[in-house]
Formats: sequence, structure tokens, C-alpha cells
Amino acid sequence: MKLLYFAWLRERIGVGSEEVSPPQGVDTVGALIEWLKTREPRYEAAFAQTAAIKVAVDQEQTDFDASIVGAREVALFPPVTGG
Amino acid sequence: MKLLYFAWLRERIGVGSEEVSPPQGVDTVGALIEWLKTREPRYEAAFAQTAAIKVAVDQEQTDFDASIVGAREVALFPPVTGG
Amino acid sequence: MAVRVQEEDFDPTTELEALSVGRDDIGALVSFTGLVRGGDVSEMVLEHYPGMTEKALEEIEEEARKRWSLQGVTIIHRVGPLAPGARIVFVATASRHRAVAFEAAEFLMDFLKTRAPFWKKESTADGARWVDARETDDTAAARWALE
Amino acid sequence: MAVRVQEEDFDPTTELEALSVGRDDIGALVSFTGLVRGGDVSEMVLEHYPGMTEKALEEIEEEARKRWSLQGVTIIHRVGPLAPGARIVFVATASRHRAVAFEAAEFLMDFLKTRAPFWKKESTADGARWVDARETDDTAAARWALE
Repeated sequence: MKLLYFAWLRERIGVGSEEVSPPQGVDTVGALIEWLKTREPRYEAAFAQTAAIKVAVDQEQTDFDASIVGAREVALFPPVTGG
Repeated sequence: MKLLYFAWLRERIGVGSEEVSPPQGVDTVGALIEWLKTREPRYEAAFAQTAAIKVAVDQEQTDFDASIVGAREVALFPPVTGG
Repeated sequence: MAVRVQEEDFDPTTELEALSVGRDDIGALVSFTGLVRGGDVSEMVLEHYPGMTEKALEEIEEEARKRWSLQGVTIIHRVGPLAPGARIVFVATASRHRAVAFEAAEFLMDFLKTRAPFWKKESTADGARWVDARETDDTAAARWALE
Repeated sequence: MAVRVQEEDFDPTTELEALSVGRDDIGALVSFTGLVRGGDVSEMVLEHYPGMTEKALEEIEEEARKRWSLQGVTIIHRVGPLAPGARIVFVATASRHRAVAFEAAEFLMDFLKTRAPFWKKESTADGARWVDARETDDTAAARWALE
């Protein structure tokens, strides 16, 4: 599964994208983030305040309860500020 | 006093502007129109439906009760349709 | 000049850039362009009241500036004969934020439609006719609680 | 194309004319142009999510066309580094009547501000900072009762 990070989340994690293989049982966006936080301190720092984090699964914006089973691309980012 | 007519009012009266000297006592827009109607049939025809007529005294839009005493320019016209 | 009545066409980009050139405090530019619609209309002629027209447009601009925090306002209205598809009218507003720029531009158009002394005559195959004032324009203007 | 994400600048007149060229059923064109504000900001960098951005903008366009009778819609958003005064975003709507064109353009901007994956980073003398999302943008979007 491809993970994408944008804006300050990308900067805090240090990469814009990476391939990951979450373990069995990590099947929602929320669980994915909790799993990432256990990997390295930079993830824990980046996801300290998840209230400010938005998510898109396969380029459709959704929420933390959304399933990631079978997803090709999960993007995590701060609230958008374009326009 | 200079009178100005616009749009279909100008066409019905046949001129765009004219100089007039209303008699003593004709001192409001309403009285002016009534006086014009007595002059010639074309005025009577043009002002048959005064509900649809707007007026500006010295280039300020106003109503039929407005005084024309001392006015230099009175314009009569249908509702505006610009824009 | 903020307010112009002219026979010539105008260029929206030039007008928008004139509002923001040399300053960096403008975040939002809104423009409205009115075009001549065709259908059975082969030509439109715009008549106006020289002298009062400019005065009315300046009053409209002043009223908008009183109501909203605007960095700039442009109002252009063409007169004379115009073909279908031609630009008739242009209003543009410049502000820090978009809500203000949108609201002021709508106000300018509503006010202009009911207050500025312009009259449209349409030519069709059946002859020429003066355009009737639209009640919806009065309704639109009324929502701004014009005195 | 109705929706574009690009580094290059664009020309409002060209974009407005593209909406009405060759047709005579359009009476109203409304445009919004967003500019980079200066002040203590020396540069703005726009980041986006390639692939999803275009999709999100197309959904925004589709939603506007569902809600209003529009003859045309254009959405352009620039990405990359931009100087104060530069154009960032452009939306334009074409319709028979002005109320529809105004309302749809405001909707497009409100929707874009809260749904399209763009992020702004400002450079100042004190360093660079990511722009915070504004609560007023959520409020503005909420009035359209977005699902």
C-alpha cells in the first residue's frame, strides 16, 4: 500500500510517499495511524494531534473509520488551504 | 426649463429635448406632466400611463410630487433597463 | 477612472490588473461581465442620459464603498449599437477577502440595473422593441434595503 | 478544458472569452481571481496532490452544474512558487442570468477552499510557515449544505 503525506505532515515525517505493509488487523485509517505511531518517533510526533489530520483513500476524502482493506493509496494531510 | 425624454418616451413625443416655460402654478413633476398632456395629442399619448414613467430633476431621480421650481433640467423616461 | 461610459469595447484582464497593480493587499478580485444575448435579437442599441449616467454610477460606487471595505471598484457601461455576444457592462471589485468582493459586485449590478439611466432597444426580424424592465431586478435591488 | 492545475499564469480575458465564444445564449459571466497577498510574505508556495486535485476540482464543477443552469465553468489553480500580487486561482461561470452566475461562482470558491487538496506555505523574514485553515471557510462551505 502506498502512503502519501502532504504539507507539514510530509515535512515532519521526512518523506512525501512510502510503501508500507500494515500487519493483519490494521484495516481502518485510524488503525493505520496508530500502527504508524508505533514505528518511529517521527510518526508519533507527526500524528500527535490527529484531530487536525485529513485522509483520502484512493483519492476520495473520507474519515478515520474508513476501511483501507484493498486500498492502493492512502493520503494523510492537514486541512486544505488552497484557493 | 429644459425637458429631456428618453427611450420610447422620446420616440412617442418625437424629440429628445426641448425648452419649455410652464405657466404659474405648475410647480411639481406631476403638474408638469398634466400640463404637457394639454399641449398636444402626442404628449397625451406618451403620458397615458404615468405609472411607468420615471423622473429626474437636475439629474437626481425623484418622484411626481417633487418640486420643479428653479429646476434647470427635468428628464422623463421609462424604467431603466441597462446592465 | 473607476466609472466609464463608452462606445468602445474593454478588456477584462486590463481592468482587473488596473485594480491590483502596484499593491499587494488585495486577495480577491470579482468581475461581472454582461453580454448581449442573441436568439431572435440581431442587434441591441444602448441609449443613456449623458451627465446623469456618470453621476448615477459614481453614486453607486460610493454607496458600495460605504458598505464594504473595498480596495477598488470599476464600473464600465457601453452605449450605442452592440451585436449579440458583445460585452455591455463590466463591474469589478477588489478586496482582501472573497465574500466582500462577491457581495459588493452583486450589489453594484443590482443597483446599476435599477438606478443607472440606460435603456436597451432590441432589433429583431419583426422590428425593434424597447426592453421591458424586469421585476426580478427590482426584487434583487430591494434585498439591499436601498433607501 | 474546464479544470486545470498549472504552474503557468493565465489570462482572465482569454478564459472568459473561451466560455462565450461562438455562442449567443450567455448573458452573464462572473469571475473570481485570487491573488497572493504580501505584507510580511515574500513568497508563497502551493503544494497539491496530483491526481486527486484534478478529480476534486472536476467533482466541484459537476456539483455546481447539478445545482445551477450553467452554460460553462472554468476552474484554474496554480501550483509552485508565487510572488505577492500573483494570480493563484481563477473560477468563472457563464449563465443566462447574473444571479445564477454569481451564486455558482461563490459556491465553486467555497467548495474549492475546503475540498481541493492544495496547501499554502508562506515565506517571511522570520522563516517559512504553513498557512492555517480558516474556520470562516468551513462556515462559508457549510451554507451550501454540502453532504
